[in-house]
Amino acid sequence: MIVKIKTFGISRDILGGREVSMELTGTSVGDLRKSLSKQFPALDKLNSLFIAVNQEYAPDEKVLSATDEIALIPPVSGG
Amino acid sequence: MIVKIKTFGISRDILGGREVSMELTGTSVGDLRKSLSKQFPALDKLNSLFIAVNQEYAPDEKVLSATDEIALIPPVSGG
Amino acid sequence: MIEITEQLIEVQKVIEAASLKEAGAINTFIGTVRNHTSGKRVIRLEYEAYEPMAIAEIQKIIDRATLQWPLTGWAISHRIGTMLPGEIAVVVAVSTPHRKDSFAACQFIIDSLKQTVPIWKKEFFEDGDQWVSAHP
Amino acid sequence: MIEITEQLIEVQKVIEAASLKEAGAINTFIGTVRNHTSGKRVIRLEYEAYEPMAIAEIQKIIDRATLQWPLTGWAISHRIGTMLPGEIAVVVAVSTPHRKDSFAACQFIIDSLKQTVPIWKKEFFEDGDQWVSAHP
Repeated sequence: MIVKIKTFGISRDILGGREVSMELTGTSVGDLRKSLSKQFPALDKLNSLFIAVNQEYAPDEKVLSATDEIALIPPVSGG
Repeated sequence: MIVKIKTFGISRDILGGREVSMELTGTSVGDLRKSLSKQFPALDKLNSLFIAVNQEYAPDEKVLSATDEIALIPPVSGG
Repeated sequence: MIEITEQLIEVQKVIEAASLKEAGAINTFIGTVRNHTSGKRVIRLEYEAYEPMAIAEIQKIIDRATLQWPLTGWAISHRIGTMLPGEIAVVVAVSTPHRKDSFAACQFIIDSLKQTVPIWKKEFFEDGDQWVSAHP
Repeated sequence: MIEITEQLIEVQKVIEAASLKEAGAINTFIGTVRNHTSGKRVIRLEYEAYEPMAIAEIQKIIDRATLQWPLTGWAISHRIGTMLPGEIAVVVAVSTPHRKDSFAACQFIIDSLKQTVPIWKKEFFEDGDQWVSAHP
């Protein structure tokens, strides 16, 4: 499955674009994490990395579909 | 000694004036309390009554002089 | 800035008086006149202050706050005279480098102000009036 | 009111959006851009937000606050885009019947906002830049 990933903050610098398409092995958020980690090892150096699906923080177990809005949430620093 | 006493809040209603002169038996804030209590028993019904001397809260031991600025401080309710 | 005034309090002015470019955090407390007390409708209030002593007592509170928190600025404005429900009676603003301190210092100042500063309010109802907190 | 804006935040407007005649107490937190971080001078900042999710997360925080405190009003405005030191990045205002609740609720909201709301800031120094909190 190919998913589109929105990027923000430092994750945009690491992935190199506002929206990046990735071929996913597996179907869960956890699988996406593994693919990201392999392709962009700099992500592992962040304080944290959450994945949002349809604008909600998603657990690793969550199963993805091709139409989901997926976004990387590196450590937030608002306020 | 005759002292002038400024009144505020409910103490003004009880003493009946913005500034009241009183003949004082004794010289301390504690003596003033006793005189006030005798002459204006309604003061004893208040939640609290502090006496300020020269714009500072004064303990009962404080000795008064005729030129001191004396004020009654019934329970405050600012804010 | 310490201000006791019969005029409407301008919140923005108080906040600006407490602000500093280096601050980072500004906490502001606004106390307004409630329109009821113990179920009775409040028509209006009268506030009075023993002004020079009130200013001196507020200054003491600020001095104590300054010992406990790294205040970069502060301002307190208290209104006196006749007030209507909804109107602003008091504004406290403090600035500090970090937000936690701004909350703690502002709360300390308003809590202390209500305990020690010689200001009194009288509530007027449809059927009478009372000096607040005077009696048990 | 929840607002994410590229414009200067008008504090007065946020306070008014949170106010209610019945309130009694209004607490406001203002976060400004500090002019230095770890001893380095900050020239400017860039804030960005994942806007729809940021608004949804702020709404969740408000919902949680509403369960804990009797909020009579609230308003949150967060600025994004380019900001200079001294400028206001965020304003949170809440009103409650009693003052203690106004402090607790406002602090809860700003603390939570900093933990969960997808907004990021990048600091620019004379000799470089960094995404705040990204790395250990």
